[in-house]
Amino acid sequence: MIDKVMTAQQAVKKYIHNSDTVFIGGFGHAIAFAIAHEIVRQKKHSLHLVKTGADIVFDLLIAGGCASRLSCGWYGNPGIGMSNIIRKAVASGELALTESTNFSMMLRLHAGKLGVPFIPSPILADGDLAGSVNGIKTIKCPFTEAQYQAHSALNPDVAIIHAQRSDMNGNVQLWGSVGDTIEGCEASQKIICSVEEICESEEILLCPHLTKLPAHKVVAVIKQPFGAYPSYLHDYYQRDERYYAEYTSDTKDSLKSDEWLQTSVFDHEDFDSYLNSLPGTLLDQLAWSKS
Amino acid sequence: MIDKVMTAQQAVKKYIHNSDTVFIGGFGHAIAFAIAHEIVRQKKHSLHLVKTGADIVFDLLIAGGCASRLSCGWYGNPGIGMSNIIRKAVASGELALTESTNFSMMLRLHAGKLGVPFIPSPILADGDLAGSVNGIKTIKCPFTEAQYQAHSALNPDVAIIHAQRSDMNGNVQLWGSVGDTIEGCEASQKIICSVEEICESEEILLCPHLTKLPAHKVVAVIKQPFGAYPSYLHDYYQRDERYYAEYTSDTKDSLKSDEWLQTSVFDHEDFDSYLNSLPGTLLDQLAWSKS
Amino acid sequence: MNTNTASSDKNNGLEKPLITDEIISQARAAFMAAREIKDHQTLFVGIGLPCLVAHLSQSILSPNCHLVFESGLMEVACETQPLSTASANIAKTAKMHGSMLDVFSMLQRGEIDVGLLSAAQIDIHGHLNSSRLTTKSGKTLSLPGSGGAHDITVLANKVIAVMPSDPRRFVNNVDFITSPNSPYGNREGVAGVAMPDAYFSFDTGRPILQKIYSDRNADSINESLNWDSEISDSLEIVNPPEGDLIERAGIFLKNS
Amino acid sequence: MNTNTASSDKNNGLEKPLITDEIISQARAAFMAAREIKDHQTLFVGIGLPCLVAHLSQSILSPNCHLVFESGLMEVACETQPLSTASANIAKTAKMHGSMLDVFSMLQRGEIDVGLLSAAQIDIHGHLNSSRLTTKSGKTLSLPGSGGAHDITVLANKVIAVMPSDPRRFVNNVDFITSPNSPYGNREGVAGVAMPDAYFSFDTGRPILQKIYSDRNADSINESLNWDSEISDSLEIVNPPEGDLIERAGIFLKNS
Repeated sequence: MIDKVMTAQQAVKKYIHNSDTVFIGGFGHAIAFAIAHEIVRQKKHSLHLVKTGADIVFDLLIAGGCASRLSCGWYGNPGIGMSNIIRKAVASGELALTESTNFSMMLRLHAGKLGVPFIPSPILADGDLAGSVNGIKTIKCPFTEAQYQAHSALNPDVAIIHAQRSDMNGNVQLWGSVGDTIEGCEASQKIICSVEEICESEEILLCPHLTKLPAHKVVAVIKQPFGAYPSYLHDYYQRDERYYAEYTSDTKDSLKSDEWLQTSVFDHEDFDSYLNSLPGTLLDQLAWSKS
Repeated sequence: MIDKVMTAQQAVKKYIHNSDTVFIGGFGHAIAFAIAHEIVRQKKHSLHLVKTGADIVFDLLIAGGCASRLSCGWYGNPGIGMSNIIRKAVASGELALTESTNFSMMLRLHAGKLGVPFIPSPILADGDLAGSVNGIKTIKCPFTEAQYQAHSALNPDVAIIHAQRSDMNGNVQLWGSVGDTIEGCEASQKIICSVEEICESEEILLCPHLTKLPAHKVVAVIKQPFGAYPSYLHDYYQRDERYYAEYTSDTKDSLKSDEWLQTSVFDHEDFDSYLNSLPGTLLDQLAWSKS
Repeated sequence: MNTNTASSDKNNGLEKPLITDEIISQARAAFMAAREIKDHQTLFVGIGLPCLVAHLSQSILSPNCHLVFESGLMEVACETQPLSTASANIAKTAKMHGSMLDVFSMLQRGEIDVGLLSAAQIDIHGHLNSSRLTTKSGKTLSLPGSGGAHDITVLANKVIAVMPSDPRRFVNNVDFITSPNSPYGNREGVAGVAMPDAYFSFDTGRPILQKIYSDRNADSINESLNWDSEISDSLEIVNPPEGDLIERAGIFLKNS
Repeated sequence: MNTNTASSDKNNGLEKPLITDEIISQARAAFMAAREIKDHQTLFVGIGLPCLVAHLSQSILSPNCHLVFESGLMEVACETQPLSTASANIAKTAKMHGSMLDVFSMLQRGEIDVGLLSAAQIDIHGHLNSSRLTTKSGKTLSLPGSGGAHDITVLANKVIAVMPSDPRRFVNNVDFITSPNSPYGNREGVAGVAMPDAYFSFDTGRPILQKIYSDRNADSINESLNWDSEISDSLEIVNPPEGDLIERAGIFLKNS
């Protein structure tokens, strides 16, 4: 069995190339922050980021100058507000944004997962998004003659995700709220995964229903406790609510954003160093509670 | 919370109607034998059975005169041989059989699950099945102009399945090999489910990742230990290999089939009575072993 | 500031919230929407005010309704306000952790009875805008975008919008049609919009002031908004929520 | 009957099987097919002889190959013969319990390097039949049908068929084309067929006797079958499996 365990530094260097189309795993939950930090640290650029709902990990990548395109159904700080960084990058022309809907993005990734060229759906036939979205064409159902929109397949070059655990071969176990994560990974050519724990394959065999990614596409397994911080990981740690609440003001202008990038990414050689820079008991306070 | 617990007799009487299209859950594993027995016992007729690979539970229903149509990708006794009963029912004209492929049936159920009219795929473009399968039409991809086959949605009236457990509201937990079961249930208008155990909703909340069916479509929950016998149920009991091995000779002609139906179904008022008629220690011997 | 210290022993253990005007306003809008839900219905719940609608439905008015969130969480008990559709507080009370594809598929199959949405604007055609606003000076203000709103509007059997009491949100034509009131097949589309004073239905395809709280005046509500609406001949007078219901809303909004 | 009591301490604890001609024959066909697999490849495995191919690949020749079964079982250790694609013996050794849709999607995405199939007939075009046979008297004998065979043939990057040594199975035209050798896109289709004596490739679109066991004669094999095939100019001579490998096959086939 192949040992795919490596550091985030090695994985990003080896498997993420400038101009790649990248799917970012995690939806509200289990967001791949640690790997995203490393992408910023290595100053990857010209990435095309794809997602249903894009949360603040996208701001991080865009503030870091890593992306030239974003295709998504939503972007912002969930429940809190707009993304200043994305708004500004679009206004300045640095970022080409294609706004769609969450379900259309999901269908396009799902078509990618299924290996079919498109999936028909009645959405995006009308309204002001209909004309501006990429990858949609009107077709007729061959059975009923009714009109549908063909949502074309998206197959990202690489998916980055964070999960609870994996064996060294990349049998990745993820649970809790999954959102679009599994579809995005299955649609992608290869998967880079960080996990809280690397376990023996024997442990995987005790609960194979928790294994969610086909190991043959997982190219790198990274051991990174708290790799989804500041988002949460089911059964492991809670979200850092303060981080999200303060985030909008932390990034309200370029000066603040640059400072935020410096202190959270560039000042650190890796994610562990960043975690160590957090206030002493913070991570302990985030311990998962069942209730 | 609604209590959907009832007997198989009540569920079949109330929710399965003659001429319904019925999806039978279980693929090699967790086959809904108990509910199928009840359908035979109540002499439902003219059902259209749909499935990817149809195993011997289909023979039971067809020997019982319940089905007038079968659409599937395969039929027989897995690893052992042909279905004498289906072969004869087709030859006599009692059963209209549409042979397809497992993946086409899967795609048609999946289109039903997604709520889309069809899914395009390159399969069934060529070969002798291509002309004879229902629900397939050639289309052009609007993006590449390449030809695909549109596999039209199947939405059965009702799905019958067996699972490990559920709460009384129909939050059904199923694990082990799932095959086409989830897709078939999601595509169906309603779901009748038998389970080994009915548990408290609090127990469901401890492992919501095991819940596989949306409760709002589950119309009946039946407590039926060994409800998948003679097939197996992961973590509960092994397959009765002897039953499968002897099955082909047990049904080699109409006389034998009738006798088999009589002693396994009609002689019993319910599935428990049938289970009680099995050799004394058989069910104990089938206890699940981890290795 | 109107404060209300109504108490109830039903909320043992939870600290009693200070009841602000904002809480009352949200509770009134949510209650007006929740009255449109029938028991046993399956609801697709957006973030924000729709969550309070879901909470009031589930805990008081329609105890057997099924709640679905776009993250894939199903059979959720919505006891505290979630900040996102995947928040831990609702993940912990969900009886099924499905995927985003699963829940949007339910929607597309026609199994969602009611989609609960908010928006930046709603217009007299029932179109919703959550993409961008044009200011009086002609500047464009970007918003987070559709998310699932477009999809819910097109695919739910019926949509109920719930909005704060802000005249700028009720317009004749939205600045951008994120979620067109063009329902799929014979689905109903945007059936109505609840706000803190009243409920407008779109039964005729245009907004009609259909229900109003007993402490409000129909003409003044209708005129206060920025759109062309009519008052129904059969206007229904609704008693506003109070006591336990307001307190419940306060606890819900506070413990988020 | 040829019996062989070769022993090996690698199979501690498992009862040593009686090695029959049938076991040797299956082992020879499977070994010939397994030699076509490269390490690290992902294999979609049919029931019957393909399982023995997978077992020999995984346990000896290509230890890092990934095994996928149509039931949705992935990353399987195929240690004993499964009777169905969902059997408990492989469910227990699978590191992932996915769904049928998941694995056929992998196939359709082009991630299955090799599909391993058996069939009732194969013809000189590489078409496979698992649907029905026409007897000499013109009667039709129904077989269980495609299952996933059609899909695997069209969608796998490459298909290797593995068949018993029965001349009636090697024909110029199959009685029914269940699985047409019409691969999707630029996939390879049916690359070859392994049987207990030899391996025929379809590199030119027609069967060419490419590899033969050292204890067999090319001309007589070629003539013994019921189809028009040729003998390669660069015929490869392969040493037949023996000892541990045969015993392993015997244990695999017995402990099912």
